[in-house]
Amino acid sequence: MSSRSDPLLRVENLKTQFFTDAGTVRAVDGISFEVYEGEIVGLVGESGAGKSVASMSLLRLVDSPGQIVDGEITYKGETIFGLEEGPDGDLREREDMLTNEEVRTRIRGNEIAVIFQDPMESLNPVFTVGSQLREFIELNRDLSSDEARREAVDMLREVGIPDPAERYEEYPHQFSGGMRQRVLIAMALACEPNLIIADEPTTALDVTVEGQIIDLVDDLQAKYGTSFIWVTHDMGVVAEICDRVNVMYLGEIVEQAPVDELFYDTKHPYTEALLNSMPRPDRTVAELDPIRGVMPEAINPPAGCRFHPRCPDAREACKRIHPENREVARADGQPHRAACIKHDVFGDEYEESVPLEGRAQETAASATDGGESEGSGVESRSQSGNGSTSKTDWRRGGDDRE
Amino acid sequence: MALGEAQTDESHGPSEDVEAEYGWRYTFSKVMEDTTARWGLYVVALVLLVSTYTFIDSNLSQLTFGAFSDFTFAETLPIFDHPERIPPPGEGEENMPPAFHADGSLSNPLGTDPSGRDYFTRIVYGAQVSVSVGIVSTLIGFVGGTIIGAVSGFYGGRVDDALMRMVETVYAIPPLILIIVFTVFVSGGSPDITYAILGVGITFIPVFARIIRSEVLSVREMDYIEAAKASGVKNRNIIRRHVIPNSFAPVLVYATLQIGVTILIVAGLSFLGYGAQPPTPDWGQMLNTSHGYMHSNVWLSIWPGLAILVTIMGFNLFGDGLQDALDPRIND
Amino acid sequence: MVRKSPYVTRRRVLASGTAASAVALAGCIGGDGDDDDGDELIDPSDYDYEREEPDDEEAARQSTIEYTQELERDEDFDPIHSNDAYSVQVSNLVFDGLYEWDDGLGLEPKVATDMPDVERDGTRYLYEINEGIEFHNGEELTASDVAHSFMAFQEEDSVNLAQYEMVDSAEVIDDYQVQVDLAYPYGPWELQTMAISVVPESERESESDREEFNTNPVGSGPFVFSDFEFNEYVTLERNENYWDEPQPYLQEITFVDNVDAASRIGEIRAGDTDAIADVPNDDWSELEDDDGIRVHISESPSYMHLTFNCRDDAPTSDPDVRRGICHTFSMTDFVESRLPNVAQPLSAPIPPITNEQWDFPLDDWQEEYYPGYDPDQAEELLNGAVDDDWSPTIVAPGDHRGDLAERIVTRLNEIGYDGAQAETLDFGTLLDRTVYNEEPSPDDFQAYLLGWTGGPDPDAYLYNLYHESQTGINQAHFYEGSDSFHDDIAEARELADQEERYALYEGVMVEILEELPSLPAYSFHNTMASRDYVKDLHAHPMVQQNPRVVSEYGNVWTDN
Amino acid sequence: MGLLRYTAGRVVQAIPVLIGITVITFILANLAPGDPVRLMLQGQEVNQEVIARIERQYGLHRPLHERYLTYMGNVLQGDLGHSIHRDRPVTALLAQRAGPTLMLVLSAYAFALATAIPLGIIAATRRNEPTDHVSRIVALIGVSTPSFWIGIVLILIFAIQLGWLPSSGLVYPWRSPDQYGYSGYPELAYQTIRHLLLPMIALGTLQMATLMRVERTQMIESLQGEYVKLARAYGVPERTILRKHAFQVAQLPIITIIGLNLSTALGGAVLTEYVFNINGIGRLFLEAIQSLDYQLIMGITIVIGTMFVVGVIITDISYAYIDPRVTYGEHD
Repeated sequence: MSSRSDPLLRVENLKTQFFTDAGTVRAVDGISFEVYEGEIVGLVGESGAGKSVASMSLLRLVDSPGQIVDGEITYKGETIFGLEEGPDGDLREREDMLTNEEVRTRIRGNEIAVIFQDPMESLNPVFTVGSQLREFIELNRDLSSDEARREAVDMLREVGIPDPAERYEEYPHQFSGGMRQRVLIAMALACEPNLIIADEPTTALDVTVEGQIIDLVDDLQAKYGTSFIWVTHDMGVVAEICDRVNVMYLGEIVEQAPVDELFYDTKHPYTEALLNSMPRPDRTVAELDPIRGVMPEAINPPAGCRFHPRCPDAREACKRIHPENREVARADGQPHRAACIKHDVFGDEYEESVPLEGRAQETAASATDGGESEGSGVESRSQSGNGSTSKTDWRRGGDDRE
Repeated sequence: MALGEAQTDESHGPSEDVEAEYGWRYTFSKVMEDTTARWGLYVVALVLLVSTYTFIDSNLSQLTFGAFSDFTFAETLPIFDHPERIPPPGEGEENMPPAFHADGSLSNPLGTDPSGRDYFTRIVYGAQVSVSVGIVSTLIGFVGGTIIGAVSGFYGGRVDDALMRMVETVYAIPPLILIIVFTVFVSGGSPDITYAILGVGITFIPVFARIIRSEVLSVREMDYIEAAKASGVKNRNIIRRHVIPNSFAPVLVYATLQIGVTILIVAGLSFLGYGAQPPTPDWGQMLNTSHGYMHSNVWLSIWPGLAILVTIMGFNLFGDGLQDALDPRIND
Repeated sequence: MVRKSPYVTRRRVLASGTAASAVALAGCIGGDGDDDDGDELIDPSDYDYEREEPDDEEAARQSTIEYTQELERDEDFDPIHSNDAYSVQVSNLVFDGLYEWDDGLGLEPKVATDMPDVERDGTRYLYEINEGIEFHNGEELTASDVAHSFMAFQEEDSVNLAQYEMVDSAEVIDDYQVQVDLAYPYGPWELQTMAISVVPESERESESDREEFNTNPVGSGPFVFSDFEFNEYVTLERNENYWDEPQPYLQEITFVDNVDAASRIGEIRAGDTDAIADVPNDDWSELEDDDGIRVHISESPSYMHLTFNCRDDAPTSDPDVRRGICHTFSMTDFVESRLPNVAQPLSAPIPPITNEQWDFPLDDWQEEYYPGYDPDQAEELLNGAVDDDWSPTIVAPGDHRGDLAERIVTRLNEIGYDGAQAETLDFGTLLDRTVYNEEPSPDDFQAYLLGWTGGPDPDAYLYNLYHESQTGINQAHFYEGSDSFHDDIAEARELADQEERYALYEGVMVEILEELPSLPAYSFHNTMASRDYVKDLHAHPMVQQNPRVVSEYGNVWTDN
Repeated sequence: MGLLRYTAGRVVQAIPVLIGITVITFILANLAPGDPVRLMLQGQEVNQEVIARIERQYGLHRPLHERYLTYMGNVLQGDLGHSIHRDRPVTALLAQRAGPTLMLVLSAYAFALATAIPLGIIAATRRNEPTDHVSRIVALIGVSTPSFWIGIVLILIFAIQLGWLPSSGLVYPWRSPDQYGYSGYPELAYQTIRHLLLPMIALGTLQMATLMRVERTQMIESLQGEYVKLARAYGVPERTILRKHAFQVAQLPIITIIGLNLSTALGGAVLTEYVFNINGIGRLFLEAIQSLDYQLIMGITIVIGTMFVVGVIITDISYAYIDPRVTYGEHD
């Protein structure tokens, strides 16, 4: 990894809210993270956790009635978003904040590009694939139409599309899903950005294609050195591709760690639950342990720790204390942060309060370990230990089963 | 699970009913939340109320008490005159302007028509024709379309092809033209509102058939239908018990909007003289009559048009609201 | 009142005149005081304009006008075959008549030099014609053209044949004399029938000639057929070599049509056209008050009637029932309240303008026979004569006649006959249901309201509408009448002597008023409106004579 | 080539519909009451011989299906029969009346598109702002008002009260100015527009309102599309997104609607031509109905049905031309 000195992107206390008739939805509620040059940062969580809104906030592309209400986004020293206190105490946009026009021309596409989740819908059905690619290249790289076209064809070849010159003239519906995703990747790379936000880019694809795409991104990332923010709900993908991971729950980042730490030394019960709930070839359906309940609506989050109603480790104190993300460990000089009061840095309230009714047994019952996992896309999978004290090598897999 | 449910299913399961009921109530409350839809509902309710009142007044009360010379409800309410009776010689005044006009009088708030009849009464009674036309002919289209659409969508193949070709054919002739031809020829050259209702209803069968069919096509693929088929339930029963009820909601919305369209078309029909016949108070027919007084008494042309506008707007607002409530994708 | 449907089937002028809304003249029966809220009948003679002569004749000769007719033309301009008033309005300017109407319903010689010599007890007429008349093709109009014009109806099996079937032969005596022999004396001959348009024989020799002639007619009249677009417009240009005086001022006249009265009124008010025909009652005062517009009106020989189904199976075969119905409502009140500007009530089966040539005691008849508004009398007459649940249907076209039917029905309802109903029908359907109905049942109709436009001879009304031979052709009352009723009508038709005819007609008409196979309703006036710069325009009683742009009595020009 | 084959395919598909139209009209027309021969001979004394001759001439004595086949044979040779009432070939009458109707319908569409698309886009981009509300209300009134009443009100205001525009008739630009007595082509053009304005608005309002509603919905949907998000994320200016990315996709349903709405437009033309006294096919139809001129009625119905089918084919083809997905038969 590159030096830790200057992150490419720094997000601090970002809050994005949606103002609806039913009330304010705190889709992103004060998240902070950094992206350094050349790394792939994962943003993980169930759907509805606010991952996509968070990533779109980075480009200031939040649709009405959504609005970024607080926080600071700094990219290469430029303020994409930032507020300051005005003379009468109101928050107002900072003067050095980029204008809409500047964000559009200077950031979107040419500095930060996006790969969306749904390759079927992301391309405009009525224009040829080539013309869409060329339009974005022209716009973001200041090339002439001819040059942009050449570049587009090259890029199509680069992402592994056969006969790129011919396919350049074809329409999206003539491409398969995987091919379209390649086009989207070509689009992102062709604009030569320093950061690519990949918003669940493989979710809509079938598993074999998913593997190919991940390999492709891996290769290309190595080649171009572009940084990535990889938004996903799939821990398997995270394990495979990410350098560092942010786990989001209900608008907050609950755990933040280098990828190995996250899997080997899971610090937050939610992360653990996520890992447990993943189907794996080495486990039977009966052993699969879905996270209990559903994620509450962000419009009315539970008091205290937002995860406590679903948390197997929850205690009385969890209902009261809303923990922020604190550093709970350090690995290779990188912080491992988690927002759970069972860690010592949060004091001893957790230890002193009683477990919530019916949780203890369940916790014990769910303490199963996974076996060795195999296969390409799902090679690196994890299991959970039981409770906070269990630390299992996720690569070795469980040893106490069968 | 689906299989088991379908096998035991003679009357569809209780859970389904509860859900449907919940659905209706939920839909209704959603409609009431939407200001414009609520106003639409008020207008529809008012028009329905007025039509019911006038219907009772002009039909039932006559049955009971005899017409004209005897009791009618209208006479108990001093604001109403008789909608059809022309004042006898020496009484009443023809072509009176509305009350706000200098020559107007409060006893005839909207003035009088060329025969000296109270225009307000006629406008109010006109609701009855429009509404019954709208509802009855939509019902004909709805029922006919449901049968054809369900059969067509459920059986598919040749039956579907043949029915849909027929539907397309009827579709190809503009409704107004088809209805006029139908009305005039079937009535033997003396068209009246009954034929118009029938004509409109039949003409709209294809429209409904189309919608029902596409709903059925999507419902048909559902598991419980497959299951019912597999367990040997008769096709007719499947259509009746499963396909139709499950295709119902979108068609209901459509029907509400269709009532507006129907009123519009029948107004055009009456305006041309092929719908309601004088002296029946019908808005379209009144516009026909008032057309000859465009220069001498503009008001006669204004009121019926406004009445039609408000009524149809009511149905449209309500229908839109219903649609939004059932499919909130576009308009939240 | 406005028509129910947009188009009244075009009016047949000759064979089956039906007169819808626009027809002719002056002199009126005043209101009888049923109500006094100011509905007063207007007197068309109040609208007779003085002659207007241009100061600058040269300028006047530059005039052109557009005239908007009230119904579509059939576009048959051959007078032999033309059968609709609106084509005839055009062809009347293209052709000269052997005789033509004066400003009323009197005939004056035109192509003929004088009134004919009558021989052989009114079955031989000798006509002498003017010399030097030229058709628009340059050929001279001679006696053989006149003979041809008389005979063509039979030779070509014209739809107008019925009018001329009594013509036995027409022989050329010399270039300027014709002798016409009739098979029998024919009463209306001198009053009406001999007013034929003279057509050039040379232009109408073959079937294809005549087809061409029908839409590109060649006459000798003051105007030459110039431009024509089917169902759109006809333009006539002044005949610069017209043989007779006065020479027209108008250089060009274009006929268009607009069947929608409201829109026609809109056009004249906006100045989109120069003159229109047929002003609806309620727009009359509006136009009269408009400074830029002049209204024109003339009494006309139109005759609206309420006719009963007198077949034995119909309750209306009972004269008491018929009279009872007639007493339920007030015809005068209807005319005064709904049509005071454009019609007058009638008291006999001929319109007053026809009576000008005859002088029947119409006022006395009104007094003596005409059933006025008397609900008590009506109830008395109907009570017992019909069942309580009697439900007669009165059918009518959807215009003012439909309104009248509605009104009669309301009155019947009021005296307890709830089942009575009015039905308004399209013209074609109405005729099918009534006149052409060979076996009309009481359910089809018990009374119908129709109209007829005749001329100066009562025969036009009495024979066509009341004689039994016309059942299924022009009428459907199936009234049997007294022993001599039908014979008298037929006899009067074949008499040349007006006094003898008068006696017969008097009996017939009194019987009609006493027995009421039909109730004379009202007579429509002919109305027009023009922009005020259109000068010297006068409405004529005969609808097909309008607009009379050049005659002894008027010569239209524009002052602008 | 794909598009050509597609076109051919659409035309072939239309054939059963066209045949269906002739069958329907033929059957309806032969329900005609009364005797066409007697109607034709209105008021003339004729004997049975003449009637028989005319029946033979028009083939009225033969059984229905034979007559239909003969009729179809003639139709295929471009002979739509003879108007009994007007004594002219039906084709000649239609040819003469088609011009004004086409002019009216096309101009109404032009008006509708020219207003509906910008308004729809504005409403979509200013969603839930006052502009949006106003244009939605306008659209709602537009779909709730009878076109003939709009015509009447326009005449009352602009022709009668203000006297700005003529209340009836059209001026045909294909005629020479001399025929109208105009000074030259500029005046002809001016008068053409002046006459066309009110009927165009009367007929076009409903189209405008429907199109606007569709345009708004489609634009909203299109603007929520992933491809718009993508374009935004790549810094495409909002204006380009609106005009190009979102607009192009949103137009596809509009094209379909235009085709299908042709049916309402042609029906509306009947009313508009009546109100504005325009000598088009619509009025010809009313006249034909009035006189029960059944060959003419059949001819008109077939021609209007064909117009609609052709219109739909044209829009389908334009759709295929604009939407690449259709040409290759992968339309989902």
